[in-house]
Amino acid sequence: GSGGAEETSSKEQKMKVALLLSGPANDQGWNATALEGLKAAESKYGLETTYSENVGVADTESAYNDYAARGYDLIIGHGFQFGDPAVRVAEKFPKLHFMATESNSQAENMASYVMSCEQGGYLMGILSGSMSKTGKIGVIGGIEQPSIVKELEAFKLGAKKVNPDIVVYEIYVNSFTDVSAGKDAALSMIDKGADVLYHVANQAGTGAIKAAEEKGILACGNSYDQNSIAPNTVMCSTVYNMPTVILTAVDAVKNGTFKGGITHLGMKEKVVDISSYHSFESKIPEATKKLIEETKQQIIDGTFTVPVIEKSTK
Amino acid sequence: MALLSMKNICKSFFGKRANNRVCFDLMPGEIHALLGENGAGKTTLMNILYGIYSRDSGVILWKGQEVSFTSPREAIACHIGMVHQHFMLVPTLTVSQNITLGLREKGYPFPDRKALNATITEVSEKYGLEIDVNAYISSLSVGEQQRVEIIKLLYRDAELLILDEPTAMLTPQETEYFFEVLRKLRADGRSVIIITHRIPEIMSITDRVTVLRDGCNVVTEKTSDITEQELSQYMIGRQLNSIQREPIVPDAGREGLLLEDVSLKEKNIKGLDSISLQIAPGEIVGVAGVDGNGQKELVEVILGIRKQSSGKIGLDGLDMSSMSVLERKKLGIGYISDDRQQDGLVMDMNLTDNMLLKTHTEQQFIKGGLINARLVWEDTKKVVEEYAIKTPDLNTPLRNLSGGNQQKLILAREMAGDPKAIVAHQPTRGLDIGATEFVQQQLLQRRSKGCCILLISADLEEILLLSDRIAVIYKGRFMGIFPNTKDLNLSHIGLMMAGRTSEVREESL
Amino acid sequence: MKQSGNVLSFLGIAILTLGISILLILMVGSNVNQAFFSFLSGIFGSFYSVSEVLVKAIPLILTGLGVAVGARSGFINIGAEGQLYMGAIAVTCMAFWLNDLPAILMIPLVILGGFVFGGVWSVIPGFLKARFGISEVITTLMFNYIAISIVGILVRTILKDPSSSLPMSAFLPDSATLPVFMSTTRLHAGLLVALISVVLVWILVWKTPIGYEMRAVGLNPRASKCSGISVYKNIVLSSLISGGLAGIAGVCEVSGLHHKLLEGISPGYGYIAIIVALLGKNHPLGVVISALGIAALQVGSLGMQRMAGVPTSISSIIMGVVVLLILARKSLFRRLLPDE
Amino acid sequence: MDSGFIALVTMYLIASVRMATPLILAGLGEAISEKAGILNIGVEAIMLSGAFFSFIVAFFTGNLFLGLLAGIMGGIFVSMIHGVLSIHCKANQTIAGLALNFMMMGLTSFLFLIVFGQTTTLPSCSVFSEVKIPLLSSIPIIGSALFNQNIFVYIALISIVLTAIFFYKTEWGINLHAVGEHPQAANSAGLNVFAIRYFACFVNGVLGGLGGASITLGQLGFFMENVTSGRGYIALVVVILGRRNPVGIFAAAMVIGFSQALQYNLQTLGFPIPTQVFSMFPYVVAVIVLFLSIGKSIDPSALGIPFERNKR
Ligand SMILES: Nc1ncnc2c1ncn2[C@@H]1O[C@H](COP(=O)(O)OP(=O)(O)OP(=O)(O)O)[C@@H](O)[C@H]1O
Ligand SMILES: Nc1ncnc2c1ncn2[C@@H]1O[C@H](COP(=O)(O)OP(=O)(O)OP(=O)(O)O)[C@@H](O)[C@H]1O
Ligand SMILES: [Mg+2]
Ligand SMILES: [Mg+2]
Repeated sequence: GSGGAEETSSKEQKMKVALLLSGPANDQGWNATALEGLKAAESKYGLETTYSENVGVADTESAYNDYAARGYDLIIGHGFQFGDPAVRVAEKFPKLHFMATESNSQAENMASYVMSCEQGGYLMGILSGSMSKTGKIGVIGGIEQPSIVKELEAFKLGAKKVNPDIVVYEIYVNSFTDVSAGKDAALSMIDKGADVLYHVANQAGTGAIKAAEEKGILACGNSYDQNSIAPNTVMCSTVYNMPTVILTAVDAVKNGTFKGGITHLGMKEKVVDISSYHSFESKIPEATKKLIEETKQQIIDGTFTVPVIEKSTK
Repeated sequence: MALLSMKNICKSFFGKRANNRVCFDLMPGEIHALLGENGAGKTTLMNILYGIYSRDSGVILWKGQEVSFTSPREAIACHIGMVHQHFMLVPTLTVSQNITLGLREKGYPFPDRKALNATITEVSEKYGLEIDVNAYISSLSVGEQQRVEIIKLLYRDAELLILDEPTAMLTPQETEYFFEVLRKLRADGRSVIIITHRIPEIMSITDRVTVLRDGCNVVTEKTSDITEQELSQYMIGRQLNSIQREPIVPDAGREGLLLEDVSLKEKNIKGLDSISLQIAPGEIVGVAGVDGNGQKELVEVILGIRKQSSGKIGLDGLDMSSMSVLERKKLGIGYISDDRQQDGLVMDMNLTDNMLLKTHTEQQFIKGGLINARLVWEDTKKVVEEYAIKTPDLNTPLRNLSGGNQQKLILAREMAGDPKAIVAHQPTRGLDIGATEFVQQQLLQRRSKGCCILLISADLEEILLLSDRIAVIYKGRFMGIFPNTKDLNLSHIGLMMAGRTSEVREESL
Repeated sequence: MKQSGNVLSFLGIAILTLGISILLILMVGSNVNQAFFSFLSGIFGSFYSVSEVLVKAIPLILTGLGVAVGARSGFINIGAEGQLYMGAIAVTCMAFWLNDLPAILMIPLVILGGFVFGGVWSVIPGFLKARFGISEVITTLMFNYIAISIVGILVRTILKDPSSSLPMSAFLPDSATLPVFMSTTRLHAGLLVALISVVLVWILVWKTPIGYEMRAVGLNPRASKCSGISVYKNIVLSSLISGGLAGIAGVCEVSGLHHKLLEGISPGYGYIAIIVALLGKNHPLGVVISALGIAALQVGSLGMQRMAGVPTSISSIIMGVVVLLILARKSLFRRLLPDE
Repeated sequence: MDSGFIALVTMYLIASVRMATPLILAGLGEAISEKAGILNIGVEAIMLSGAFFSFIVAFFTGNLFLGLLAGIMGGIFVSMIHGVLSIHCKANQTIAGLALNFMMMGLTSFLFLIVFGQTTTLPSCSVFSEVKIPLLSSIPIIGSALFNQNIFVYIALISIVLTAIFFYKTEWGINLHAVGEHPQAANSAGLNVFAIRYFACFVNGVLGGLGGASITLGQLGFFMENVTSGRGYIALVVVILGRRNPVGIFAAAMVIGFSQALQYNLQTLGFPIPTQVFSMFPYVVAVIVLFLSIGKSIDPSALGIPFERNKR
């Protein structure tokens, strides 16, 4: 790398943060929330930020390398596949800080921040399970990988908790972007009688919500408050508070406490949360709302831990 | 006044002059021959007239009006029609669909096929051109396809018919018949431009003749005022040598090419029916017959391109029945196909690469697993000189060579290395008299070197000229095989070609 | 005159492309100067960036070469993407299976394995085309989707790193990784593999009887058949080589870059390969040049995104536009060019 | 038959028709183009363009029909670029199509970004609702699958019939065939090869644009980057599977649609195997169908070959 010399001088000036996204930045989901987080951190701390979207597996390492060479203090890859390349580049730039979300890689100056998405999924499971009249609900996954699987599994557990006999259909559409596939998958569940849907599939999930809206059934959103997509359909959404994740990392860098390793961030850290119920406030039974509130509190207290199941139990 | 006059037409392809200030006049109601060597620019001139090629300069007057067709559509609108050297028919459409292609007949765009067919039949019957209107073009013989082309013009009420080498593929009978049609057309007041290489035909049917050479016109003359010798003099700038077939004693030591009871059945259609034939070394056996009677099947079975259903094929005592094409060729069989563009050449490859089609399997051209490009180049250069192939250079794609020169290259390739047998299918089709003479002499030369030659031709003259024995093929069967003697009864051969045997059998055998 | 006309016409294309790029950059509201500076420095800015162009060119050369070989015999290979993944599977399987082999044996073996896997993935469509006349365009395309699914299945099952829950294989043993030329870059010995392949393919196609046969079959199968060349054999052979080369590209990506198998290692190299091959006129040397050009364009626009915030969709647009302009060159600049 | 079974079949049919519609529309267009000798690999680009422009216009005007029209225009825009390149410039058609795919992929996401910026709120519009056709929709099983659908399904069905008539009953169909089979002969017979090929490209644009619009205005009500996700390529497959025959294309699209529907349903049964096993199902089906229907589907002889006047 040619930029090794610059590394030190930049610290006194603005701190520089770069974000790498695996898909399009305006995907109304996973990537969009990360970008929002970056923007939030920028305005809060007056950072100098930049991002790259659609960074493919093949280009990840060079993207890290390029930002590192240009002296970015913190380089964040948003997704598990950013882990390995980050470790490799981190070795070459020991004074900079690297991070990947949902990964399990780590090094001296490379940290993985894992969001406890399963906590949100569990609550959505409770909500969906109690709102179902048919006793059948469905969940659409993007690609079958741990960060997605754990949320789907938690969703199933949550639903089973309120209704042990509930049938939960699950489909992985093997894409986060194929909206039509998401919709078609959702429709096939609706055809089978599912009356509440949840998704962990980014854009493809948006297709699922549209299907629910069209067929007049209920749905839960994911990533951010998706009520705006279909106000009469989306009861509640799991919200990933990416700004908090990024701010946590930026804080650590600023305070010099940034450490390599794997950090889990969940409801306690306000990284995972659920949205308000919007117009469904009155339609959801009080008991359900109460159960959800209590469970959330237990999770925050640490008195209840949502099991993390990373291998699908179909 | 001239019906058509073309003045100072010039046309170049890639900087090469194909037409150089050519002038051409046509009177109403005349049959006018356009004559010239291969590559003289005849087809180019006619394509310019018909709006297929754009000219570089020159003037065309049609009925006194200056015209400039940018597409055949406009030529057709002026009642000019053209039958191309390579037919312009869509093989996957029916006769009727081809004939009305591009027209806006009654009911367009929903054609009333029945009514159209009736009109077509009417036209075709008027000139005695029989055809099955519902047949697919791909199922027709060449002669029939030509009939379709002519009906197509007549259906469009062409006043001028341009015919590019129409007789090249016809049998004598078909040709005679075809000339009758032309005479009827003339009587009808229509004019015909006919491109041909056969001087006797010109003498018998045309009113006037124009000769082109190297893209320039040499002469235009009344046919009655000119002799055959003068014509060939104008055309190739020298007299033709007459072809002499010396009697040779066949080499009895070798068995030659042997076919024993060979039959071919494909998709339940009998292509060949118990063909037996032995060609001795130094012998030419000519196969006469109307195109499409199993000739193609016969050559392809001998070469191994198709597999016979039963029977044996051997060369000099070796049974090749189950050998591949390559193995047979390596035994020493040369093959001259009737369809040089499809079967014989790779049109988009240059001369050297086309020579390689055969030589790439020969050890002498391979060095250490690689093709010895130098040697191939030298070999090709030698061939080009020896056979006087007209080409700008050895890197020219074959597509840009005239038909005659393409054929010469095939000949050179297939005759290299003293083949033991040669299968020549229509070897002089479309060639000018000079080239035809050349090919025929080459065949005779091979004969004298002890090569067994199977010559298949629709041109009976050619068969009579070259063959030691003549076989007549009809519907995949040999109707008879006779020695080619002076007292041969030609009309009997003609009858056998039409499938009538009983009357002839006993007399001539 | 001829020469200058050609040069001028390419200059014209460059200017047009530049114009369109400026327009696009202005539309997103970025600074044009900065964007171009970052594009160029994305390519030439540092040793590392130049090496990145080469890194990207490796799979493009190999897959492009594969497509070109197929095209020579008339085998339209849309399936380089899938064949690349099959090569990637091969190297991963073999590396774990032959674990203890020294690198000197391992590397040639995995390359061979990648060739075979990629080749098989393409020889099936080749066989179906030669034997039954089934369009290879559709089978190779379908095989892409299937191969990608197979990778997905494998990284979740038998090839999954048991110590991790992520859908990825474990790291390959060191003996199966290609050496890196310079430790500061990612440029690996795959470049040598690619260049050697180029030379071998050039010799094969243009200098040997086999290559000659393949070309003849591609241009006129009927005439080839009549002169004793087996159309069947040549289509099958060229489809094998075609897919094999793409398979080697997969090997290079895994053992040169990622050192493990995971999904998404190819951002569509197999599709871009078709453009590479056709722009390179299916000639090995042409393939190298067009692969370098396209690699530079991509690396440059990645740089542009990172430094000037111009979305990478611009590179996709520009790649398309450049290709379209080159296709239209002879018509656009008819005045400048000599008649052919 | 037991009613549960009928309901199941009906359900599958409805799902299949829904998934087949964009493929049918784009496939018919491509078939017409290929019949005339123009091989357009850029169906994906045509559809993407149709999807994008139909959405943008529907979003800003609130009028779905204007959106539909814009989708058609978008499709025509792309296919005519391809047409000019392959007909006028005599360029390599495969590469032109591929280049268009790359270009439109970039352009649509670029324009989408320009228009809506970086947002987390999804811009969306309404979709064409289902229209029940009186009588026909009450036919058992196929009634609700074919005749209780949105406008795109009807357009697709009508297009099948019209294309079949066009191909097999009109002189135009013959002209189209001649131009793709033997353009020199067609030219010599007085047909305007260029005009007919442009016409074919035009129709390809119209139908492909409709196919794209059917995704945004018929199914989703919004646009996203790469919303077609390779359906254009599948449409190419459908054309070959269906042998460029309108009814064949319908059947092929239904087979793909059906196997798609089936894979989702199999997934919900919850077999413990990676989901990729299911998602590759439609592609495996395509290959198998192709293999079972061996017998050479013959391409038009002049497919992909530019027509040149001064060439012999
Ligand atoms: N489309 C073309 N492209 C390049 N060269 C051509 C083309 N058409 C004709 N030529 C060249 O122009 C010259 C005249 O060709 P033309 O076909 O007119 O000859 P011809 O007199 O009809 O010969 P033949 O008796 O063999 O038919 C030849 O040298 C030929 O190679
Ligand atoms: N068989 C066909 N297939 C496809 N398109 C066709 C076919 N025939 C005609 N067209 C197109 O349909 C359009 C209208 O056809 P029409 O036959 O009226 O042509 P036109 O442009 O009026 O020609 P002209 O007036 O020169 O005869 C034309 O633009 C033509 O390109
Ligand atoms: Mg001629
Ligand atoms: Mg008109």
